[in-house]
Amino acid sequence: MITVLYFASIREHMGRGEDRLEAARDLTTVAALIRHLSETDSSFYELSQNPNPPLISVNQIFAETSSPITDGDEVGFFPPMTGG
Amino acid sequence: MITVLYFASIREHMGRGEDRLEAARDLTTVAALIRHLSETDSSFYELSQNPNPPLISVNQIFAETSSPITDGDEVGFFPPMTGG
Amino acid sequence: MISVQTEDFHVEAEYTALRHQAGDAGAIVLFTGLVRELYGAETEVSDCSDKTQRLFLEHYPGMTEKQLEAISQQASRRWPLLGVRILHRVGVLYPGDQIVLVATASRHRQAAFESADFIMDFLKSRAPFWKKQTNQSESRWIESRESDIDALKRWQE
Amino acid sequence: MISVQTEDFHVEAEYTALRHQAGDAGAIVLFTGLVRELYGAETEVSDCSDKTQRLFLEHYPGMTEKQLEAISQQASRRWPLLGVRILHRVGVLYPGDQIVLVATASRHRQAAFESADFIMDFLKSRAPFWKKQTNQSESRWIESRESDIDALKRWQE
Repeated sequence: MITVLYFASIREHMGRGEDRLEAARDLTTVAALIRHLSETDSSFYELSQNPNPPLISVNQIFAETSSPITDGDEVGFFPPMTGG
Repeated sequence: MITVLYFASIREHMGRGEDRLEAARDLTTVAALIRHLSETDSSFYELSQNPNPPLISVNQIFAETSSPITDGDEVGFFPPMTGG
Repeated sequence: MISVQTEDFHVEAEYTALRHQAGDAGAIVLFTGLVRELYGAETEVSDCSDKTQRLFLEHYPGMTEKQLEAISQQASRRWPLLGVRILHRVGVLYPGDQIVLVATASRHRQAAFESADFIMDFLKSRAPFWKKQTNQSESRWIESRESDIDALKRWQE
Repeated sequence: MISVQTEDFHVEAEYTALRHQAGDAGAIVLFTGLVRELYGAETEVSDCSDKTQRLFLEHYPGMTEKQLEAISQQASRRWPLLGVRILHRVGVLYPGDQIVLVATASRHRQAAFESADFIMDFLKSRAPFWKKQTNQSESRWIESRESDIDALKRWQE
């Protein structure tokens, strides 16, 4: 199982905060996950077409599209941060 | 009357915090005051020979030896400051 | 120490705790961030309808604490600190409310000033918090400021 | 606001007063300086007999207030500040005691950080205060630090 979390404006755009996906043999990188979500979800497809794509975390650490993922991982998608 | 104030290590060196001098026609600059005090007071003479001479204020504003002084002025002599 | 909480905080309590923890500190720098009525109004001239009525602060529980801890440790490696405190509020806040507190203690003032400044810069752009502002007419997510991203560059050697 | 006093101060009271005075401030930076046990011990390794037993803070009444006011006004010309507070204690102080408080409020954090830092640098070398340290064996006037004089140069354009 891979847990996908959405935050802030991206959570609102997706209309939900979380997706859970069965781990699959071809879901080995963030890029593959993005491809999979874009194919199966039109809201996610729109996100992925944005000139400023979401920031990414894997297991609560900043990640890149090339970062590997594996069964049990938690992947976050979120806009630039505005704390403080 | 010219009021001369000494602070901190300079006050201790002079053994007093204050001198009052009659204003005189030739006491028109800080340099003249320093010359006068050096001639009349051996402790002040020692100060004036120090490679790091005291800092100077006239009427509570930082001054130079060339700064003018006049009757009623308050002249301060003190070491480098160590506040904060 | 790191805290993420909905409750307000007391500057004196945080200051006193740090002061006692910090041993022979000579300098404490304490920063607080407050909710402003006017956001993004860099020009000081702004439509009154743009006044903040409330702010909603969302975060990524778990990752936030990890990031704040990492920022705190980075600061402690870079400066000889005797204490670090980071406290960030989340949830609904109103104009004038306290949002964030960063406090650092050191023997000398320069380390305390620089490290608090550094922590705030990293916190702004590196900790997963997002602000949504509600004014009279709408609610919208506040966009990150270019100047906050630029601020990070100051710390790169 | 400027104060020179023998009494201790309360960080919360000073912070709250500034916060209310400062209108739509988004950032408050508060600095406090504390009496250390070890002075001038830049190396962290120091003879224990050198421990401060007490500190005597002398100043030039009248000139001190003038200088602090001038420093405060300089800071306000240089940064868009919504409030400035400078409070300095004089008289006899003991290790751990609070000596000085500087607090600044601004819309954005950078102005608050920089101006508090600036005020402390100018205060250290430009306000007529002198510290005399008493340890186990002697009393001596603390010498000004080279680094404090160098610190001033940062602010010259």
